[in-house]
Amino acid sequence: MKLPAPVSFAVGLVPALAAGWLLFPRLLYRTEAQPLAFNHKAHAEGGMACTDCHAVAENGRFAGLPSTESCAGCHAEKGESKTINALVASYVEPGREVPWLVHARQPDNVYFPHAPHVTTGKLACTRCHGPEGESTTPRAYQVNRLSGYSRDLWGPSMTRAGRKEWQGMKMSDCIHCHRAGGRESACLDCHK
Amino acid sequence: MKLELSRRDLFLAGGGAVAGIALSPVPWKLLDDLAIWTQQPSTPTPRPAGPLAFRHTSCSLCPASCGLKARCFGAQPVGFSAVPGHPASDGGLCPLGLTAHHLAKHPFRATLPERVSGGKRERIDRAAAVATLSAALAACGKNPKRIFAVVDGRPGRSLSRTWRALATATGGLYVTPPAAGASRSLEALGKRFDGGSLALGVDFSKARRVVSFGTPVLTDAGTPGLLARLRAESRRRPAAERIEVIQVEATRSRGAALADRFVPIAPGTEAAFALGLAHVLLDEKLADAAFLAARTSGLDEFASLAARFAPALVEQKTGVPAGVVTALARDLAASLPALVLGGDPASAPLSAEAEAAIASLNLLLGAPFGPLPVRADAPREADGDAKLASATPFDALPDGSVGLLLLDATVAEGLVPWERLKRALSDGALVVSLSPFRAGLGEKATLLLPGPAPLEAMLELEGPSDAPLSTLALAPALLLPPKDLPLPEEIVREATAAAGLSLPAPSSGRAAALLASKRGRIYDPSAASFEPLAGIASVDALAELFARGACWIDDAAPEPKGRFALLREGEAPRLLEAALGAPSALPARLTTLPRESVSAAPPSLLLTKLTRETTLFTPPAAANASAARA
Amino acid sequence: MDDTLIGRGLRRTTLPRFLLWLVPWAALLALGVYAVYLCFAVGLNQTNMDNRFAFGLWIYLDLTVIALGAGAFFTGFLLYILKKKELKAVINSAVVIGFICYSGAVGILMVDVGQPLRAWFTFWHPNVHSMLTEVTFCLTLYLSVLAIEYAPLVLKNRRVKEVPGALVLEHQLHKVMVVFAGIGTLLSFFHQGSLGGLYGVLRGNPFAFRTHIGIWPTTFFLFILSAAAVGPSFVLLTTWLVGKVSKKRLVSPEVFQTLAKISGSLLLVYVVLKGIDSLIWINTASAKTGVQVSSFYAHPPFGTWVLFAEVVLLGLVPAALLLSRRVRARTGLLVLAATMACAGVVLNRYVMTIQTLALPSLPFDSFLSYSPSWQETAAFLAVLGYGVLLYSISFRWLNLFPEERELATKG
Amino acid sequence: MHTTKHSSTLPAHRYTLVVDLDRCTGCGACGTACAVENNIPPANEKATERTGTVWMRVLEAPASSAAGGPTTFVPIPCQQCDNPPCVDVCPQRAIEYDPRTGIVGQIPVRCLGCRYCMVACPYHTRSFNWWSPEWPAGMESTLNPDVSVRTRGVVEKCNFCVQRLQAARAKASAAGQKEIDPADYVPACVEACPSRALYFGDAADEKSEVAVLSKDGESFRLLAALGTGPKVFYRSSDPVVRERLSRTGVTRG
Repeated sequence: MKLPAPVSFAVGLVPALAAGWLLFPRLLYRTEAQPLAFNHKAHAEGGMACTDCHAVAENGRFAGLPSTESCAGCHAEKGESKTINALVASYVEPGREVPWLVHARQPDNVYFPHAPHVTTGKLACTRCHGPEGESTTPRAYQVNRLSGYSRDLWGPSMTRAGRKEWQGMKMSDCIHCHRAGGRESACLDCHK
Repeated sequence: MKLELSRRDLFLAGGGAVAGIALSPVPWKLLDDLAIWTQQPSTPTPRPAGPLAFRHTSCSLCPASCGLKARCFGAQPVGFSAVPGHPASDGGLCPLGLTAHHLAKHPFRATLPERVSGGKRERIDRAAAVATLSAALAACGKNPKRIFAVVDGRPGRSLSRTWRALATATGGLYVTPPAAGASRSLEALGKRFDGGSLALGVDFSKARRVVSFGTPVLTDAGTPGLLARLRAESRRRPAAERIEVIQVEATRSRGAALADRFVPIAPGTEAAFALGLAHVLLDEKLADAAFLAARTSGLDEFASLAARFAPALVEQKTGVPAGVVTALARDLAASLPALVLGGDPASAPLSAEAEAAIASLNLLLGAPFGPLPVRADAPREADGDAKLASATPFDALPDGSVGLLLLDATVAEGLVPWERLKRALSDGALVVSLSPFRAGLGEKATLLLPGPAPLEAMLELEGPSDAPLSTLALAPALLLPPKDLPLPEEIVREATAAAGLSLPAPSSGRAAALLASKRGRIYDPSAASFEPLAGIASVDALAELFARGACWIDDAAPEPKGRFALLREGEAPRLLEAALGAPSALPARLTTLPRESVSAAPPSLLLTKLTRETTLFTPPAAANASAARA
Repeated sequence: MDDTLIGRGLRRTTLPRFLLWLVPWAALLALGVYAVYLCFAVGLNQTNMDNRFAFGLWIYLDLTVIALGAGAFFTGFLLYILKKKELKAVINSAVVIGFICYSGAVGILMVDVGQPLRAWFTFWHPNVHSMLTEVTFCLTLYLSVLAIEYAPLVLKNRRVKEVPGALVLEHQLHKVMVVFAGIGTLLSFFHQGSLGGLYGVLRGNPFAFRTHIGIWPTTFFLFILSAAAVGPSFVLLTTWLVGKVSKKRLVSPEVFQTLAKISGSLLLVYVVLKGIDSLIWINTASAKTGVQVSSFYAHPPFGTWVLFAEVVLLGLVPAALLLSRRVRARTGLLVLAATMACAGVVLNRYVMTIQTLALPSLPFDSFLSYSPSWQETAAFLAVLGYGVLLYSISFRWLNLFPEERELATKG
Repeated sequence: MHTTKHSSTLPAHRYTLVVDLDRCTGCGACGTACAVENNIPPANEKATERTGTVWMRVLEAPASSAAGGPTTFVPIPCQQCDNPPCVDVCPQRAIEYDPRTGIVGQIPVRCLGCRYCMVACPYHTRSFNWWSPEWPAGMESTLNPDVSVRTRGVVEKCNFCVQRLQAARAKASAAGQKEIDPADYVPACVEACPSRALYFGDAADEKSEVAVLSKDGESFRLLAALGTGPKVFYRSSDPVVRERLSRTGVTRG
């Protein structure tokens, strides 16, 4: 019996589609675990603002993630929870910094100043970072095996279709927002 | 029923696969990722080691002791800028200082004691270092041909007291190298003061003519860039206020190339040239008569010496046309205040006679107290009851006599040449260096006890001895030394004890001594302001200021009473003989990095940018080769 | 196998002798491949180029081979568009030579850039103002056109023909060849021109900078014209050389006549325009930048003799020779004239690349010298080795000269 | 802040460097500070003055008169031309002229290393990375985190320490100001020069030191005749120096 042409075609098409849509993302990204099960929501419900830990300094530099020292300001001793015990035992007591895997970390040649966006532009943190502050456990960190950068730069969807504004931090996303606001920029505004 | 698979089916399936892949994210996502992948740095990706902060300290690489403003991320300095208004440097920095933070990571850095035996270099532990040193210390003093000598590149520090005590305990010598820059000329002049030795400094801002016999005044001496800056600023002023630099030198050095006038001269005939200028000044009655009458003695004797150096003879000796000699002398007399500086111990040393002639010339021009002000040394700890050896000049180190040589970390090879040191050593001598680098004298040592690298320890830094006013900084450390670094001072102390000798406890009374003097003002770099020292409440407050990078500067010293001798006792015949002698060989023309020769540390590897990637400077290898030839 | 690959009625040397002939060229290619490997693995520090002499032998080579390879597009243009039927005798050979020249140039260009993996960014983020963008686009596209023009030759091979569909494809390709010839001509005009524009737009270099006509400097047009002029000469030269080496009559003498006439007339036009351009340049360069043109020629070895050699000795003279019927009648003289014409363009490309870079620019600069490293030279020679290999193989197994069989049976 | 304002309301800045040749002693501090600030690697063993990566090159111009006379040292960074010959030649837009600052930016990650811009620049202020950048072990910790390190095979040049401008803008933003404090934006070379031969500022501000200095009779520009419009000015009190250095180099004698 001869196979009808569409069937032969489909024999190639279907596995290729499956590989491309299902297997490829798994191959492209590697998942890494965060060092501590940090609970953003608990901190936020405790009345803390994002900037209490992630502040823009007077010199305009964004402090990024808080140092172990600032964590120790509240969590100097063990006892409250398993996570805090781990924090104290592994980082506070030996005086080490927590090796967080930063979802939003940009490539080395990118210069992103928070001050113009947050202080001058009055953008809410969630505008670019999404509802990170509501998370109870840190999202798994996914790293692109080819580029070595966080998956968040591309966004969760492989096609980037229908993504929310805060999903994706590619240069085109920056440019899109800047253009939409009529804000001119030069390469060296955001590259170093 | 049998399934027949034809080539057509394969083609179709292949086509389907291609279509499937094309319709999946694979090609497009890969294209994007590959684009990013091609931009991947195969290079270090510098990340801040903490929040940005600025910290102040002083540079210890050369005697200029410039103020440093360090840009630090966390504990890591990533760059320096100069401190405008700083009493020691007033906003200048040289390439060496700008890269001082690299030195702790220099490829020549040593962090463990090393011993050279049988031509082989090996790392040893602390105990072995102590044992080696104590055996050598114990052997000292027994044989007069195998004495102990310690060379201290920065005398007057608290640590210097330890070295002096060690020299006393072993019956050895405490040796101090010559200071860089114009110090020799100033010493020669100071010795002629009848009230005893007088310390003088150089104040370029008070001079209109600077005659330099090879001192690199524009490039490499004193505060970086100071004279160049003063000269350029004076060019915008009326002609009568302009500063001119006249370089008298055998080769067209960098300083000569930058000078307003370059007078090429036969090498070794500087004394004749200086006496020729003196001749014209006296012959034409151009010398500063008031100064001569009030402040000098022995004019007649000197005049009869100078009378022999008519410009025609000077032309014959030095190769400088008589007209140039006359014109220069007239110009100097017409543009007072003027000052004359001799050679530089590090790059172009002059004979004692040439320095003597230059001292006399300065007197004829009335340079002292104006461009050559009196200065006092920074307050030091009093010796008190401690029996401490006094300093032996490096030149006076006897040949073939040293069995144990200790080279402090501050000793620069440019001022203490290894060839000269070798002459002083007896056979089988142990040469101990405290340099943190396996380079320069540290490389020559047979026992290397590496200490903290620059910026890794607090240092007492006095400004250069030819500065118009003395300065002092207790410069705080910016970096932490390696965790297991055995401190060389401790090793020496242990070895001394093991050899059965005793040393006074280490002292750190410099701040107290300074405070007690009540002299001068202190500059706080973070506030950019001066405060009188008398206003500081306590030693702790002073120490805290120093820990923030402060720098003390002395008050101007009052003009002393007394006279300078135009010639010292019995000096005339020697001077005459030297000035009439034959010229010496032409020195090699090198342009080393500024201050490279007076720095105890090797230059940062980054300075290969200047030595290899520009033609401005002689590469170190070539400089070493030609220094060896000379 | 070998016998069945050789075209019917064509006589070729024995396989061992053929392989022996290939050996030195393959060795040259292998050495070049090693040099290229060094440049990729160790970096471009393997070359003697530097920050001041940032272009060197390779760019010069690219400019030269692309000018000489112009025979491909121009013969195609003459044959398919202007219907010069006699040129059918050399079109196949011209296409192969064009393909060799262009692929060699693109290959060397990929070695010459510091980050070849990013070279495709030019397509993604093109700067439309850059002559190099124009070069890159046209060169890549034209290389594809050449590959398409090459394809029918392969498809017509005796054995390939047996593959089902090959002949059909060949026939289809043949039908659209006129379209490709047109596209090829257009693309070639642009990239030959933009290669000239490469230097003509250098506003910072009064020696290279030229008056613009529209958006293009005059060198844009001069490069097109000079390439079109020497293309036929180079086809003539290679055809003659292949005939000599293979000891065969490949084309009838009329073909040489036609090529020479076309080359000579275009060369004459080129020389006249080049002369006019030089006069304009001499009069405007100094007016604009205060530089007397004579000072460009005051830095030996680049004296005014260069200009003389370029315009008269290797321009006007070969043009006159090629246009003279009596010269054309004698093959020796004809070949000499074609060689001179090619040499003139080779010199022009040399001057544009090397003299432009060697002349001092800042007031305290001195005249710069540069000599290529062995790696650069080896990569250069590899293009020659590759060219001879590909041409030899094509000559042996493909039918490069349609008249050859006829001439062989006749004579 | 520029990035948050419409372009039409932006005042144009013209960052300008003035070099006082009377003051330069050729000490190399500017180039050293530049290399430290911009993470330029130490010279490769085989590097020469023609293959090195140097953003701020100091050249020794011949003596100002035939009789010798003082040597002039000429520090030459990228001249930041207003009519740059390099921008248009780049095939993939790795060079950009920022009309708001006048800075000619080179983006190394976009660069394919064709070196056409180096050929186009008459000032020879660009460097190609002929070697991979290498630091001795441990020395990477001294690198400046505000500047990314370039890889082998790309072209780089001075950009007036634009990272310092970025930092100054961020600082102004954090303080709620629209304009930067001029004291916050000083390139490393200017900050380092011990004889204060370098002046830097915004020449769009008529009262600024650079605006005044660059306009007086002692200032000139290199190769001004080419019409590139550099924003690096040189000045000398010596008319001979001015005349000699404003010539085009191809002119002999």
